[in-house]
Amino acid sequence: MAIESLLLIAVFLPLFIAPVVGFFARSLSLNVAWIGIGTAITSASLIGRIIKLTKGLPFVISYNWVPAFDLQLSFLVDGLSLFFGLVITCIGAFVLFYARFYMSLKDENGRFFAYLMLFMFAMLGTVFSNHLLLTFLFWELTGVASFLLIGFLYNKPESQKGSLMALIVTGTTGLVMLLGILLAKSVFGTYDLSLLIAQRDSLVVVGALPTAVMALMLVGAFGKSAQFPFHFWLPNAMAAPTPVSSYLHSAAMVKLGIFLTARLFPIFSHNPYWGDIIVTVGFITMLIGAVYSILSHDLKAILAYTTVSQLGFLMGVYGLGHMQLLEHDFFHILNHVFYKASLFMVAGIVIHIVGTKDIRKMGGLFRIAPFAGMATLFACMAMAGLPGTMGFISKELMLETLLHNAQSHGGIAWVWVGTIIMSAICLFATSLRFFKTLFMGTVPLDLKDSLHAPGLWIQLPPLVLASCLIIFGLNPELLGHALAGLTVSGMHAIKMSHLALWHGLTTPFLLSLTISGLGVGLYTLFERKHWQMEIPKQLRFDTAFNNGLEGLATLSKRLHSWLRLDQSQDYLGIVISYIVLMSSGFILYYLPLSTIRFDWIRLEHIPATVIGFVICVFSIAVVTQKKWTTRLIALSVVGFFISFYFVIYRAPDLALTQMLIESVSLILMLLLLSKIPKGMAIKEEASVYTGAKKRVVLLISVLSGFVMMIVLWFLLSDPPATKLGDYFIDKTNSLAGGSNAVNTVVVDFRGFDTMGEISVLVIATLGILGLLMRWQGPTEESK
Amino acid sequence: MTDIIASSFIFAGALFVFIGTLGLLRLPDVFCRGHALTKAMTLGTTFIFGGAMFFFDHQADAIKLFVAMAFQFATIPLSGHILGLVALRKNVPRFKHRDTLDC
Amino acid sequence: MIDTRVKSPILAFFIRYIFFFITIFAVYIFLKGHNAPGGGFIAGIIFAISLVILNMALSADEMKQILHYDPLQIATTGLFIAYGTAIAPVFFGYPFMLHKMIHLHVPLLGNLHVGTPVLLDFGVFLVVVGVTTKMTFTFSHSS
Amino acid sequence: MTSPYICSILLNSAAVLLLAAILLTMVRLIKGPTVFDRILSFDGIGVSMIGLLVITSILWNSSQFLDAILVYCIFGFFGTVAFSYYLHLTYELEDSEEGSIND
Repeated sequence: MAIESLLLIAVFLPLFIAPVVGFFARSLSLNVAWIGIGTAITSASLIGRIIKLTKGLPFVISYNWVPAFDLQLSFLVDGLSLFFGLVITCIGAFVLFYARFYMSLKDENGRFFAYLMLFMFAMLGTVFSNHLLLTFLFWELTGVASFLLIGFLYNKPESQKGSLMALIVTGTTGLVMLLGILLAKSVFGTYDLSLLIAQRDSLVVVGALPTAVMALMLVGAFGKSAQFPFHFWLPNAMAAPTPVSSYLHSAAMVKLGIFLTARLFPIFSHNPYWGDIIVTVGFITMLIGAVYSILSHDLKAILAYTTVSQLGFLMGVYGLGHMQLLEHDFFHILNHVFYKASLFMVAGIVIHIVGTKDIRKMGGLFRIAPFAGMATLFACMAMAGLPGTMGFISKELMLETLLHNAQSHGGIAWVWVGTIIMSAICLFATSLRFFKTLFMGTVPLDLKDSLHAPGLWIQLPPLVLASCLIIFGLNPELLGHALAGLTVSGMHAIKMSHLALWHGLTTPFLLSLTISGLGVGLYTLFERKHWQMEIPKQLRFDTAFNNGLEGLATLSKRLHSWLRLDQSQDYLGIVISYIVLMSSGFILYYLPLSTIRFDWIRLEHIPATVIGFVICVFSIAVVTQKKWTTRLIALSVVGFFISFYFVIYRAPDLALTQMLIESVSLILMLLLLSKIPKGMAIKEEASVYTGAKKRVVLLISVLSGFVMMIVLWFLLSDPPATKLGDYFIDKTNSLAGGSNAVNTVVVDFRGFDTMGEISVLVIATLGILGLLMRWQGPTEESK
Repeated sequence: MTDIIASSFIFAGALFVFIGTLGLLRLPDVFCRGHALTKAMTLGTTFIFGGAMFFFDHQADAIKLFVAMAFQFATIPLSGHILGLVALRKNVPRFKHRDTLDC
Repeated sequence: MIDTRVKSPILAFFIRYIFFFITIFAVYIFLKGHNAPGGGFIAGIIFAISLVILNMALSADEMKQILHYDPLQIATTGLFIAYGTAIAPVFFGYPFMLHKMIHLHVPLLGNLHVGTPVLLDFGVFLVVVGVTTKMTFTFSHSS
Repeated sequence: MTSPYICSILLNSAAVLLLAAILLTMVRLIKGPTVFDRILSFDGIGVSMIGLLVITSILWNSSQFLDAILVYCIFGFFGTVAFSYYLHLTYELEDSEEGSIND
């Protein structure tokens, strides 16, 4: 089959399966996961087939979606997207398998697996999309899917707060990215990524505007990958069920930022600020994540902070941009994916066994869950970077580049070497702590009886993932060959350097030895303190974020009480006075009063002025009368005369409509008034307006009338040259086949608006009925 | 010639409506005013519509006017009746001629 | 449901003829809408007014018996018709909301120029009738 | 005296009469002690407006406004009936009018 259909099936399959999963949830309940696993595996195999077909050459597929905004549904198939596609689908299969045994029967599984499918579709879409706007679309779709998944247990308050925070942060950074995309369109002239990558040498990337584009896009990436200023949403997203954490918040969604930086690398790598921004943000995040992971005690929070620090590390990979590092960037990413996904899965198992999330209350679980223990051992070794695992190789490579970079540039580069060493130490200590307290030592007394062994199947996925770490760690060449096929033009050199476990007694190796020694020291130091430390209050960004939200609410309440507006009419006063000020300001500033001419007044205007005078008399009556019925009568008389106006100006349609609207609103008002209980009616009449407020309202109304008069004078003194109506009148017969322009406009020319209006009409009625149903209350009580 | 008769009809109709309004002003209570106004208006509109029918040569317009006349002829008394009925049921204060009966 | 009718035999007698007359007038306005002042919206309101006047003279259940659909259903069918006429041309390959005029020669009435805009107008007509009557009835019946 | 000249005199004078009728009804509308007087005057204004409309459409010799005339009739009748229906639902004597009846 052609590559196009293969790719389209691979990407859109999860979207079609999502409703199917939802539909079968009632009958199959948990087994619906197998459908999910099936789709994940088919997508993965399709992507594998595409890899074989394209043999590493980039391939673009595009269909016209909205030619007006030159928005194409276009997909780019190259090494980077294929690699990420594989990661998403394979890890997806593992997570779904794990979720099959993790979720209980009473959960709403249909909804859960449907959201997971939706998420997989969104991820595949983002990864393969070639059109920047399309990337943004899928980017936000992942944000929505993560919101739905984090907030899956919607009755728990912390999952509500967590999902809201995740949505707001990723959403706003996504919007900033959209700004960047639009700016990119105006600066580079196209949305098409493959085009941009192809012309990367000729593109002028240095200068204010391109740097602005780069910075805005990077903010989007930082937001999604929980980098420094936006890192606080990831630990709060841990309120999601564990399969979600292991899939979204370790392997897939948070990697989007890394993917975007990798995608933009060939375009912006010549920009001088590219390296500085990414490296600073990345390494600061790495340090913060590592330090926080030591200080926090919730099982999943520890893992979340280690993810944050590892993401910082990966950002650094693309920030430094050394050929040597970039060659094996996929290796670094895979390393993190494997060990973090398995650690999260193990955490899920442990929380199921033990019941609490606090790491200090756990211990000695190896006997109960041996396989999970093995998986944690391998994963922690990789996290710590012990030799024999992928983690070791990736740390070695980074250390080498940093040392080489530091010798050549000096100064700031030494700071980065320092940060990476410190974060490596903290990571080492956390992984040691994670494995030791969880699986070694004695089972705490209060847990002794309540322990129950987890099933065998649930421990399988973490074990498989963790063992990959060791297999590829011992002989990286295996992975090297597989990844060689996925070269990305502009980033990977053609000849891949040799990946080896053992590089001899180089300085990085000595460094990693000292790191592990210091790590053990740090662990014992904290052990003696019985882990009492907490993350310092002021450093907690998420509490600051939440206080910010509540602060907004209290601010608006205080503003409301300061303005002392209790009745809704007072707001009307503010709105109208604003309009009056704005229009009078505009007139005084722009339109010289001299242009007003009065030569357009002619004899036949007399009847209109008479009617106008009568209308004024009755409108004053409407305002001054006390009883409602008299006001209503005066109002309908005003309606009468206004429709007579339309007759004078030869507009029969308008006269008809005005008169009928008058009658319908009259009957509705009357019926509504008959509903108001007697007591309320009298109180209402008395409190119309008294004293100072009356004068203010009078002033505002007089002013607005005066300003409107002036506006009309300007309009009448030089009427606009061409009128819209002429177009419709002379076109109505030829195009719409009816000679009544008013009706053809309503039904044919602007039929779309009519459809909108009638749906609004029905929706408004439903709203009103809703209010009415609830409103029955007072009439009954007051009777 | 027919134009003159027609416009005189319309003038008569307008006159009747005017007299009805005078009644509305002068008469003491709701029922007398309703009584005067309804009768005068029915007659007035019939005359106006009758007169107007001669001016429109196109047959459809004349029929429309006739229909309007018939509608008005039926509904004005009806609305007067309903108003009087509701006023009666709500026993709105009525005019009692003082000097002949009691004081 | 409290009986809110105005109990007067004259009204009861006349109300049917008035309702009948206004309905014919509404249909007339609706049909001539395309070429002369009129149209679905105006006809809808006129018909709604006739229903409201009828409602004043008849009690709730008599009204239900006359108008045996819930007014909101009328509104939604109107919506459905309007959306249907808008989407139908897409199935025939024409652009969205393209109106088709049919010129047929009916022996009795001479040649008729009927078109899909009338259907859209009819949708609007039903929506307006449904919405207005629904609100007026909920007000008057629920007291 | 050519006939069209007489016609326009008659028609214009009828229009003036109707306008006077409207102004007089307005006096009752503003002064009217009870609400029912105001409804009556509303009906009166409605009818005279219809008369005016007929005369204007004759003077302009355009048949466009005949539907408007019919709709005016409907609104006149409907308004009165709606008001009386409303009063039928809610009117209580104690919030009756301030003016004495025999003014």
